[in-house]
Amino acid sequence: MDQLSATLLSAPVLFFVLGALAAAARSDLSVPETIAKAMSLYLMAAIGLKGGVEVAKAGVGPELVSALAAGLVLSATIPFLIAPVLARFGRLDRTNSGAVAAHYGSVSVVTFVTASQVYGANGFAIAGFMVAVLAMMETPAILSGLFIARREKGTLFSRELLREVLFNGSVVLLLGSFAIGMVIGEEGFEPISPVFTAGFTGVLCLFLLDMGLIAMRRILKTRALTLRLAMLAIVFPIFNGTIGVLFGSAIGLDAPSAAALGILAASASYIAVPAAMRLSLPQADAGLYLAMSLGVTFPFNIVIGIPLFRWLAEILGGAL
Amino acid sequence: MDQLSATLLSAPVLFFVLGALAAAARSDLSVPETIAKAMSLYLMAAIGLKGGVEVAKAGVGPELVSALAAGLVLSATIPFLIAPVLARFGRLDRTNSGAVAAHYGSVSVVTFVTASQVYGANGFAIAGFMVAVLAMMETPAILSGLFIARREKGTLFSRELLREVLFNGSVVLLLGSFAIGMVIGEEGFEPISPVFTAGFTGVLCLFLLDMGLIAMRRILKTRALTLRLAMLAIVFPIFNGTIGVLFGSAIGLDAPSAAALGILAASASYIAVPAAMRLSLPQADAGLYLAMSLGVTFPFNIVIGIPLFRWLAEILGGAL
Amino acid sequence: MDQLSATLLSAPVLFFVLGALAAAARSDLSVPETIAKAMSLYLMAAIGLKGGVEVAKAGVGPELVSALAAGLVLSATIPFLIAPVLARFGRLDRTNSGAVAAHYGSVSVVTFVTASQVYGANGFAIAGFMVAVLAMMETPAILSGLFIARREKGTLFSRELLREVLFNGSVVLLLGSFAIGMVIGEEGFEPISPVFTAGFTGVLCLFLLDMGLIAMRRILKTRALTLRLAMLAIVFPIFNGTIGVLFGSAIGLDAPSAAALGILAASASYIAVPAAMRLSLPQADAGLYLAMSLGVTFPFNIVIGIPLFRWLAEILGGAL
Amino acid sequence: MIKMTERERIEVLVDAPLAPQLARLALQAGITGHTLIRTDSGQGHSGEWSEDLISGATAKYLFLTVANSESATRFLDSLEPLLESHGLVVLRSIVDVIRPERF
Amino acid sequence: MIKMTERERIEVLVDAPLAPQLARLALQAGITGHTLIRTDSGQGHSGEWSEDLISGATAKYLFLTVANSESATRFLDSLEPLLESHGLVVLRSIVDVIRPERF
Amino acid sequence: MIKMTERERIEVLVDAPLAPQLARLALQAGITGHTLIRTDSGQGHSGEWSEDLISGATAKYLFLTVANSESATRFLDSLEPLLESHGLVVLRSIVDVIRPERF
Ligand SMILES: Nc1ncnc2c1ncn2[C@@H]1O[C@H](COP(=O)(O)O)[C@@H](O)[C@H]1O
Ligand SMILES: Nc1ncnc2c1ncn2[C@@H]1O[C@H](COP(=O)(O)O)[C@@H](O)[C@H]1O
Ligand SMILES: Nc1ncnc2c1ncn2[C@@H]1O[C@H](COP(=O)(O)O)[C@@H](O)[C@H]1O
Ligand code: NA
Ligand code: NA
Ligand code: NA
Repeated sequence: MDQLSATLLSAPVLFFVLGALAAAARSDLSVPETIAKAMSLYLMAAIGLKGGVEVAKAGVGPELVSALAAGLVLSATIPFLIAPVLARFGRLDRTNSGAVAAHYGSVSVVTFVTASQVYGANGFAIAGFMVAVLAMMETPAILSGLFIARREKGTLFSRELLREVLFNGSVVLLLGSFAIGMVIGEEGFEPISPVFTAGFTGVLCLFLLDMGLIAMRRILKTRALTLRLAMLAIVFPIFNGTIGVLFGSAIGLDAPSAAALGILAASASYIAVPAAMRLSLPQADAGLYLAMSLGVTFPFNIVIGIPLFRWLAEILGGAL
Repeated sequence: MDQLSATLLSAPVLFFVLGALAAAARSDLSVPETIAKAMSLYLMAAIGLKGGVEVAKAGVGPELVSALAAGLVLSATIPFLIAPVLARFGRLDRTNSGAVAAHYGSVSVVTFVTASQVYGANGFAIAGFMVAVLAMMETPAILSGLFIARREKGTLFSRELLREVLFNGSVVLLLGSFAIGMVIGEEGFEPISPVFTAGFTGVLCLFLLDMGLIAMRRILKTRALTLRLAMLAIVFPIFNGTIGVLFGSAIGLDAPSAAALGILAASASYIAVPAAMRLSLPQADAGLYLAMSLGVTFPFNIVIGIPLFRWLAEILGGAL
Repeated sequence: MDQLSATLLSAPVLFFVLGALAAAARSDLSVPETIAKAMSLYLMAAIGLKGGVEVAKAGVGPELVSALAAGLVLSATIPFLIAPVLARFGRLDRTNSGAVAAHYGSVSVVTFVTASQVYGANGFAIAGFMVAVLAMMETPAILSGLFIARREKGTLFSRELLREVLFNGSVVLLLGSFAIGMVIGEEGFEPISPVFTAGFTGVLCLFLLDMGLIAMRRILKTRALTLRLAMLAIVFPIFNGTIGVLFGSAIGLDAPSAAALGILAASASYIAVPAAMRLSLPQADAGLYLAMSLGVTFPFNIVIGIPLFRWLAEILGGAL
Repeated sequence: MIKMTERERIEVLVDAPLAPQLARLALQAGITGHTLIRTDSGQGHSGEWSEDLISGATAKYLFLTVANSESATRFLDSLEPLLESHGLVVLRSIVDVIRPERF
Repeated sequence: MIKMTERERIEVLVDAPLAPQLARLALQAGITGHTLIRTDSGQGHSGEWSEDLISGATAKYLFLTVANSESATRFLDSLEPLLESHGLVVLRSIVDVIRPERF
Repeated sequence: MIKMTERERIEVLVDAPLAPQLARLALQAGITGHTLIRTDSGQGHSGEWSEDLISGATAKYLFLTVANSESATRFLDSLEPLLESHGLVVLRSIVDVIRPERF
C-alpha cells in the first residue's frame, strides 16, 4: 500500500501526528478554541464552494440523486446496525448505546476534507457533489440514535432538536456554500479562490494540529473508555466504511467517490451530534462518546481509513 | 439595472444572504465574536493600505482636499437633517433622535469595502484617497448627535469621548494603514499583497456571512423597531446617499468616487458610534439604533444601495 | 547605515510603529488576544516549516551542531552574566534578578521572525537550521534563572516546570514544524506554501501591530520600571547581541546566520519565560520583567537591533 | 444612604446546549432576568472538562439570576427533574439589591 | 486555622464601555481593587443581549469588588445617579476574606 | 419544596499558570469539584492587569469551589503559604446547595 505512506507523509497528517505527540508528552501547546471554530467554518465553506463550482462546471447527473439516497440510508441505518453491538459486546445501557450509535451514523467533516485533500493531491479526485452527500449524512443519525435510546418514552423530538437537525450550523454552511458555488461558477469563484483554494491545505494543517492535540488529550483524560469500547471504535469504521464503499460502487459511483462514501460511513461526528446529545440525551456520558469518536475513530480514519478505503474502492472499481 | 444582478450574484453578497437566511431559519450557525473582530481589523488594514499605495502611485490632487471637506460636512450635517424627522415622524424623544442621527451621519466601513470590491470587480474603480474620506466621516457625526441630544445640558464632551472621537480604533487603523501604504508604495506592498489583496474578497465573504447572521438576528430580537422607524431606515440611506452622490459629482469627483461618497453618506455606523453612545448617551436605546443601522440600513445598502448609487453616479457623470 | 532605513520603512516595522503610536495616543484600538495567539502559532509553524524545507534541500553540515551548541551555551550563560548587573546596578533582589535574567537568556520568536523577514527581503538570507537554534535557546535560560533566584533553597525544579522546559508549546511547535518541513521537503511544501510563505509577511504586519500596542501599553502602565532598569533593557541587547554575533562568526557561521545568532542572544522572551516564572517564582514582579523585555528590549531590537547586528556581522564577515 | 432589599441569588452551572432551557424555566417561574457567565474548565465526579472542544458540547455556563423568594423557589422546584439527568450544580444565597421592584 | 474577617462583596453588571467609569468611582470611594469578569449573554426587561456584536457596544461585564463597609457604602451611593440611565444591576453580599487589611 | 443544605463557597482569584496547583490542593483537602471562571482584567495594589498579553502569564481565573465546612477549612489552611507569594484574593461565603452529598 503505497497510499499509506503517501497519506502518512502528507503535511496535514504529519501535523495531526505532531499534535498527538505534543499532547502525549503533556506539552502545553494549544490552539484557542475560537480559532479552531473559525478554521472549521472556513473548511466547510471552502469544501462547499468547491463542490458547488465543480457541479456548476460538470453538471449533475443521476448519480447525485442515488448518492444522496445512499447517504441518507447509511446515516439513518448505521445506528441500528451498531447499537446492539454497543449494548451487548460494549456493555452499554440503552441511552449510551443510542448516543454512541448516533455519532457513527453521522459524519466527520474534517475526515472528509482531509480525504479529499489527500486523494486530490494524488490525482484521485472526489466528485464535487459528494459535498451534498456529506451534508445529507450529518443529521439523520441523530434521529435514529434518539429513537434507539428512548423507544418507549414520551415525546421523541423537541422543537429545539428538530431545528438542530434541520438547520444545524454545519449543514446550513455546507449546503449554503455549495449553492453559492453553483451560482457563481468558475468565473465568480476566481476572486475568492486565493482564500478558499490556495489557503485550503495550509489551514487544514493547522486545524489537524489542533485535532491531534484534542484527540490525544481526550484519550488521556477519559475514564469511561473500556478496552471493549476502544476495540469497537476501530471495528466500526472498518465495518461501516466497507459498507459505504460497497454501496457506492454498487450504485455506480466512480472509485474516488465510492471511497469518499466509505470515508463518510466510517467517520463519526464530533461536532453536530455531541451538541444534539447534550440537549436531548443529557444522561448519556459525553466523555464516552467523545473518547470513541474523537479519540479513537478520528485518528484511525485519518491515518488508516483514508488509504484503506481508497485501496478498497480501486479494487472494486477494477472488479466491477 | 444590470448592476443589480451583478451585485446580487457576487460571492460576498451571496454569503450575506446565506447568513440572513440561516438566522431567519433560527439555525445555530455562528461566527465567534473575536473572529469577526479580527476580520474587521483585517478589512480596515487592507483597504487603508490599498488606498495609500494607490495615492503613492497616482499622487494627490486637489480633489482629495475637496473630498475630505465634503465628507466632513456630510458627517457633521446629516444628523441635523434627519434628527427632526426621527423626532416627528419617528416619534422618538430627543435622546434617541440624537443617538440614531449620529449613526446615520457616520459610516459603515464594511458597506464601503463591499462597494469597493463589487465596483472594482466590474471595472468601476473608486479612487484610493476615498479611504481617507471614509476615516474622516467616522466620528464628526458623534459630536453632532450628542449636541442634538443634550443641547441645553451641562458638559457636552467628556475626556473619554474626545479620545473616542479623535483616536477611535477604526479611524487610527484606517489612517495608519493609509499612511503606511503611502510610505511603502507599490514595491513595498508586494510582499504583503498576498494577504491584503489576494485574500481580500474571500475574507469579505466570511465577514458578510457573519453580518448576515447578526443583522437578521438583530431584526428578529428587536422590540423597539416600529414600522415608522423601519421605513426611515430605508428612506435615510436613499436620501443621504443621493445627497452624497450629488455632492461628489458637484465637487468634480469621477463617477466611481462620487458613487462611493454616496455609499458613505448612505451607510450608518454600527461599530464606532454605538460604543460612543453607550458611553455618552447610556439612556438611549441600543436595541433601537442597532436594529435600524445594522438590521435594516446595512442590508439595504449591501443589496440595493451599492448598485443604486453607481447607477446614479453614472447618470450624473454623463449629465455633467 | 542604509539598512536602518530599509528596516524602518518595511511594512512590518511600520505596523509596529503604528501600534505603538496608537497606544501612546490612548486609542482603543486592540487585537483580540486569541487572534494574537493564533498569529503567533502561525508564525512559529511557518518559520519552522521553512527552516526544515531548506535543510531538506541544502542538507545539514557540521555548522548545525556547532550552532546548536553555541545557542545552548548562550541561553544558559547569559543569565549568569547579567544577573549581577541587575542586582548591583539595577538594585533588584535575588528573586527578581533571576527572573529578569532568565528572560534575557531566552529568546523572542517574533524578533527572530522579523529579522528573518527583513533580512530575507534584502537578500541576506538566514540559514534554515537557525530555526533549530531558536528552539534550542528558548528554555535553558529558565533553569539558569531559577538557579540564580533560589541557589540555596530546597527543590529547584518541580515536575510541572520540567515539562514546561522540555515540552514548552513553542519549542514543540518550532521543532515539530521543522521536522515536518524536513520530511515533506520542497515538493510536499508546495501545496501549503500559499499559507505559510505567501501569507507570512502580511500576518507578521498584523502581529507586529498588536505587539506595538501591547509593548507601549506595558510601558505606560508599568510602575516598577526605574530609569536604571530601562537603561539595562537597552544595554543588555547590545551586549548580548554583540556576543552572539562574535560567537557566531567565530564558529564559522555565514554573516546572515551570525547576525541571527546575535538577534537571538539580544532578544528577550515574553511568552515562554513569563509563564514559567509565574509558576516557579510567583514572588517575582511580572510587571517588571514584562516591562523590560516587552516594553523596552523588544522595540529596541525591532527598530535598532535588526540592522545593527547585520552591520556588525557584515563587518566581521569581511574581517575574518 | 442608598436603600437595599434582600433577594435570592441563584447560580446554576449548566452545559452550554441546555442554557436556553434554564432561561425558559426561569421565565415560567416568573423571573424575567438572567445573565450567563462564561466558564473555562472544571472538574467533578464525572471527570475534567474544558472548553477546548470544537463542538462546544462540553462547554459550561454559570447561569446567574436574582429573584424574590417565591419566584426563586418556583424556579428551583422546576429544576428538580433535571438535577440528576443534567448533572446541574445549583447554589442559592442571599444578596441585597437596589431597585428591588425589578427582581 | 486561618483567620477570616467580614467584608462586603459588591457586584455590578455593567456595559463594557462604562466599566472604566465604575473603576474610577470605586477608587474615589477608597476602593483600590476590582476584577472584571466576562459575561456571555443575558435577558432582562430591555430584551436579550449577547456578545455577538462586532462593536462590543452591547457586551457586559460583571464588576466585582470587595471592600469594607464604609467604602462599599460610599461606592454604592456614588452609583445612584447612574442606576436608571445605565441600567445597572447591583448586588451586595457578605464574604469572609483573608488578609483584611487589603480591602 | 426542594431541600437545600448549607455549604461553603470558596472563591480564589489566581494567576492562570497557578490554577492547576489550586486544584491539587483542593483535592488534597478532600474537595473533588471546582470550576474555573474567566476574568478579563482588574486592578489592585500591584497595578492593573488584563488578558491582553500573548503569553497568558498575567491572565487570572476565578477558582470556585463549594465544599463542606471541614474540607473548606482544610483547603483554606493549605493556601496560607501561598497567600503572600502568589498574591491570592480569597473569599468565603455561605451558600445553600441541592444534593449536599456531592460537596
Ligand atoms: N434578575 C436578574 N438576574 C440576573 N441578571 C439580570 C437580572 N435582571 C437583569 N439582569 C441582567 O441585566 C441586563 C439588563 O437588564 P434590564 O435592564 O432588565 O434589561 C439583562 O440583560 C441581564 O443580563
Ligand atoms: N478589593 C478587591 N476586589 C476585587 N478584586 C480585587 C480586589 N483587590 C484586588 N483584586 C484583584 O486581585 C488582583 C491582584 O491584587 P493586588 O495583589 O492588590 O494587586 C487585582 O488585579 C484584582 O484583579
Ligand atoms: N464542589 C464543586 N464546586 C464547584 N464546582 C463544582 C463542584 N463540583 C462539581 N463542580 C462543577 O460541576 C461540573 C460537573 O460536576 P460532576 O457532575 O461532579 O462531574 C464539574 O466539572 C465542575 O465544573
Ligand atoms: Na459515519
Ligand atoms: Na452616513
Ligand atoms: Na536572549
